[in-house]
Amino acid sequence: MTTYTSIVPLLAVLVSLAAVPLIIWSRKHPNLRESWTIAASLVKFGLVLSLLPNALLNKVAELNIIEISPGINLALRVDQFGIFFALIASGLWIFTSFYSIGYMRGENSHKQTRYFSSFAICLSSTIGIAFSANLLTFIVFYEMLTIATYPLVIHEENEEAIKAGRKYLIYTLTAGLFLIVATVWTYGIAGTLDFKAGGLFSDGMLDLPRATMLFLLFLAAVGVKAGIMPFHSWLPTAMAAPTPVSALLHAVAVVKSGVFAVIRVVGFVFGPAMMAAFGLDTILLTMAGITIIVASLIALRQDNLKRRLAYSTVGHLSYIVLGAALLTKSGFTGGIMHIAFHATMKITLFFVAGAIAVNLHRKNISQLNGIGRVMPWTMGAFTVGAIGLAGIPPINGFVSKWYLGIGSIESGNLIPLAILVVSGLLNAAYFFPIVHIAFFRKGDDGLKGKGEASLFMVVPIVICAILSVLFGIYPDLFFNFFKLAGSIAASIVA
Amino acid sequence: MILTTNSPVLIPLLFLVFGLLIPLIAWKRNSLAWPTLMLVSTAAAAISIYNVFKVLSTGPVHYHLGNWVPPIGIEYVLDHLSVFVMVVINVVAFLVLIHAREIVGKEMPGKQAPYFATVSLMMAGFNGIVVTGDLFNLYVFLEISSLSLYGLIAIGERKSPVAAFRYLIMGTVAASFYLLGVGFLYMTTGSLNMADVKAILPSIIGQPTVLIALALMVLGMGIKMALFPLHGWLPDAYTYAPSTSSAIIAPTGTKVASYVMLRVMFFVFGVSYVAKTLPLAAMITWMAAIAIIYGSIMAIAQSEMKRMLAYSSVAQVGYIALGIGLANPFGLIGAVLHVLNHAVMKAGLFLVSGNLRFKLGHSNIFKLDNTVRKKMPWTMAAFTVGALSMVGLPPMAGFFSKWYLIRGAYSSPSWTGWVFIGVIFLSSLLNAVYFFRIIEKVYMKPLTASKNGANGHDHNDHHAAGHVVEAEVPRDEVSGSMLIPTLVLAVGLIVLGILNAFIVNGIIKYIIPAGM
Amino acid sequence: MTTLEFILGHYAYWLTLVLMMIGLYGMMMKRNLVKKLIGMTIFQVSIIIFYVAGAVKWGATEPILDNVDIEKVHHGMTQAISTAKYINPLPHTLMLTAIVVGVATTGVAFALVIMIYKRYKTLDEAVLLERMKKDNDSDN
Amino acid sequence: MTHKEDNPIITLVSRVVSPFIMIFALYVIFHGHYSPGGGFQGGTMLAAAVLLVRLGAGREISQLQFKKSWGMPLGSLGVLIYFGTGFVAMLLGGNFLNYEFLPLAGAANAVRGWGILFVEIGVGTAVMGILVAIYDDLLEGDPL
Repeated sequence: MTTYTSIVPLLAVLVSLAAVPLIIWSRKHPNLRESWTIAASLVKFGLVLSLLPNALLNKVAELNIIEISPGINLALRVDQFGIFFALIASGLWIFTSFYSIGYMRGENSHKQTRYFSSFAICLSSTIGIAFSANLLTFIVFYEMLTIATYPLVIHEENEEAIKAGRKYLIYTLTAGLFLIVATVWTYGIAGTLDFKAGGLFSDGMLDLPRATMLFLLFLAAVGVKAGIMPFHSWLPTAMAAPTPVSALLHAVAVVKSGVFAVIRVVGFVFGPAMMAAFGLDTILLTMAGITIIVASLIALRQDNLKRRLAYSTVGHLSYIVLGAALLTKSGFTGGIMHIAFHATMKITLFFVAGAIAVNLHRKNISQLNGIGRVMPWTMGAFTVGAIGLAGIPPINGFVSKWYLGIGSIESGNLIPLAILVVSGLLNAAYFFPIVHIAFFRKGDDGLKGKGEASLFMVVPIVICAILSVLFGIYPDLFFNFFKLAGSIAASIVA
Repeated sequence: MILTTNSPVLIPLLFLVFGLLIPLIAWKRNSLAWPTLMLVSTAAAAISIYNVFKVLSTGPVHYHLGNWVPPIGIEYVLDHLSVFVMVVINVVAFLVLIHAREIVGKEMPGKQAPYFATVSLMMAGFNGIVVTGDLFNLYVFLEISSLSLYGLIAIGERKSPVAAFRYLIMGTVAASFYLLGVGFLYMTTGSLNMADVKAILPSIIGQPTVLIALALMVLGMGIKMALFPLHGWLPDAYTYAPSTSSAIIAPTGTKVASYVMLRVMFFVFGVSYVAKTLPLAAMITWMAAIAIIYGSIMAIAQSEMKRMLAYSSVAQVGYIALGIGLANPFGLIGAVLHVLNHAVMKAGLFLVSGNLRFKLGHSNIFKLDNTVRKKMPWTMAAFTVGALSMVGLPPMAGFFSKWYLIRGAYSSPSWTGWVFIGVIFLSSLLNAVYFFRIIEKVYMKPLTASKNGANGHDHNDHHAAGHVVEAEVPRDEVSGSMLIPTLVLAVGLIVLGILNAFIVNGIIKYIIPAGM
Repeated sequence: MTTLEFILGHYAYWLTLVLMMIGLYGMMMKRNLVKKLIGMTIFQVSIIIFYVAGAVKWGATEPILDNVDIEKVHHGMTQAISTAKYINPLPHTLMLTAIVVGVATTGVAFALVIMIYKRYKTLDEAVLLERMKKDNDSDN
Repeated sequence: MTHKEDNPIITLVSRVVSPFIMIFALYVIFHGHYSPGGGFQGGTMLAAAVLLVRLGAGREISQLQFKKSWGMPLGSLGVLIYFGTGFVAMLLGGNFLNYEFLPLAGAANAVRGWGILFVEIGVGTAVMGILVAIYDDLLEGDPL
């Protein structure tokens, strides 16, 4: 592994931040305003992509921005895991931007300027999280993400949204404080905060009670955004937000930052060796397993489409956590790949839910009879996502699940494998009925004369669905996700 | 040359002299008072910045008044701590005073000359306290500043004289305790010079007189800095004072008192005596912990923004006291950095409340709604930045105070450190409650109006309701002279946050006394 | 030194302490604002007396060199001057300042009291609080 | 102040005594730099002289002796004399209040003596002005 200094990571973080003043400045001209968003998203993706070749060669771009506390730098470091996450976030932002424009205009929503600015800040923070070189930098961007997401959650400004916003803040601010305390403690013990594949603690630094307490602190800190039970309950409530926000929250930025953080903590702070030595993997495994099963069961009972998707998200996030908790190479590979693949699938589903809401003003599953005939492309994409989340080939969800299964076998513990199988069935149980009623039941009169939603929305939906299929057939397509994930896993476990 | 050699003495002198000249200059024309004071304040800010560089390049500067050599003569000392506090109070006061012209003209027309003269005297007192190296001289400046403070508070609302009277009683008791402490110290050491006393003390440290002196001085300063449970005077005083008074007293007054406490404890009596021989430092940390929680809870219960900020000050002073009481390097860095950060935050927030009062005629939280944001978008943006900083979110300045304080608490040897971490934790959440309460009100449409939309399932209905609420409200922002200081302070919070390591490495590191 | 000697030897300080307590009592317990002020002044004065009592030196005089000592200064024998002859002037000058501060404080305090009286027509704390509360009610 | 008739004895005595108090006060001030006395004490006595007439002759008539509006400016002036002395020393190269640097002829000790005298005069003026001003301001609050 070689390192080199590059300013590109910083530019990648700042580009959407720089778009914020422009967005606010051109608030009177929606077309201009939206073109800033699009431009920023494209530039950002380009910048991240330009870092990819070097990352694949295991060359790490580094940049110390400023010393932010004596001995600790605000530093960016583009390792393979970082670029992996940044690629997904910035790539899907492009789709989300297009989709948002369609959605917000379709809804004739208020305060779009605030919406798009917060959105841009969110993405800056997410890329910052991806590229953070140490825990303090990570905290800075993590908290920025918390605050930038708040205006999005409360966007509707009705009672439900405000309550959701409060709940969101209580959960995430508390988590942020846990993270600060855990970081101080880590610094006190290890004397460094730099992420290091395989763990930053040396042997003999930790003992059982301290390791357990510290891990629980970290878990409470990152578990909130990762939606691990019992820290998950803000997530379904945050469904009060507009659908693109839900897509962003659930598929791209926020929760993925959470699971990203979990893997950072497991693989880069504690390291598999420490995790195993103090039995921390068991804690994580238990929580992830319970979350997967319970969330799937709750999802079965939801009639509101977005809420069902939300609980599905909670479950699938724990797939990733589970992968990390297995502490094996395949486990990590599967978990990390699932970050990407779940994102493409879930964003498809949320976009579909949004398209239905904007186009037909329907939010409940019981109202969806026959809509497959009205919106064939949309519901076709939904079907692809649903199949993928259930883990059926050739959609990409199968690939990540396959590796999670192998990881489970590698670890010699078959309970996770059983959980995966059961959860796959439950996924099928809560998604397939939707597909069924959409295509095979007769629609009511309200559907007459309705067609697909605007192209701004349909095109991103279809592209996301196609991506899910393509990644399922050939995971290394375009971005070498498979290779990256394998390489990251190898660096952690080695 | 004259300016450079005499720079330690210039700031308090300029303020003092112009405090007396302003009534003469503005005898016939009230409007002359503000420009005169601005002139002095600009000079003071510039000199204080110059002093920082002077101390950083040549080390502490000792200035002998009248060329009398200490310990006989009075000595003014510029060291890292004193220049730091001086820069904080002078620059913040400079910004608040820019803001003051219009609002003072509106709140007390015709009284500008006495008002600004009193402000000048108060600043003279504060600067004198910070720069002097003589214990009794400090008392004199303390009283100069206090007397001006009483006046500045009493000129406010109808109830303000009562608040000022209470403060006067408390403040006089505080100063008297301090004086008594100095008396005991003088009788045992025979000296009033801080450095001299510090040199003499180790030989007589066991005497009960020394203990009494320390206790009395700390008690006096505890009252002055409004450390729980001695904070009783503060909420009323800040609430009923005129907007400018609150905005200038809140960031400077309690900070200077904290400075004195820090100075007396660590630089006169010494770290080992205060923190190891006696349980004094530990006691202060516990009082601070209670102050933090109590202040935050009381702040939530307030409906008036200024009163809320006042209780929040009680909590924030607790942070400073906590850092002092921890008596370890990180705690001290946290405390000193928080002196700066809190000064900037509180000045900014009080300016916001001043702007609200200027335009709306009130700053009652329950009467705020989203028209305020449309009228005054920049003011509310500044408020939001200040609030985020108070809650302690990175990269705002407030986060880093907490960061160092938590590190300080972590490095404290006993289990109590974890209690203090818990206290900081809890108070951050409480801060979030009382600040986001306002942000919610200001940035969202009133809930009652949107209820129709939330309950009715029909989507179009919802939007109809939404549009009715969003009637056009004309922009009614305060003028540039009030807005710019507010925004500078808000932006300052972000800059200070990002540059905190620069500040810590550049100056605060040198403050940490020997033996810590 | 026996306890009795200690107590008797410091009688000035005990009296100061008593005075201080009287002052504190006045400040805390009296309902009338002016009486509170009187208490405050007594408190301040007790500290002044404390300083002055500490500076007492029997058989000494004001610290201005007498002719004998001036001769010594002229001959460069400053070390030979006996300090026992002269009182330490410092506590007195300090207290002069403290007195001035006290006067100023009292002046400000009376100004405040007058303002309060003009606005609320009372100096009795209980009545004052009641009237202030009434103010609050009329505000809302 | 329930009845307002003038009492000739009080008026006369206060008027007669006042100048003598002033003379003595000036003596105290001007002696302050080399014997017990000084600005504070002298200033207080000057103020006492004025206040005696204020009390004896009532506030209207006593304006003839010392106008109400003089108090504050006189106070400011006194302090400015004090600081002016210090500043002059400072401008001429010494530390603040280092009288040796005052632009006066004579030996260093003598110049120091003069410097202290200026300061005492300043202090005396200030104390007198402020004390009278405090009295007048408080009287203004009298509902009479």
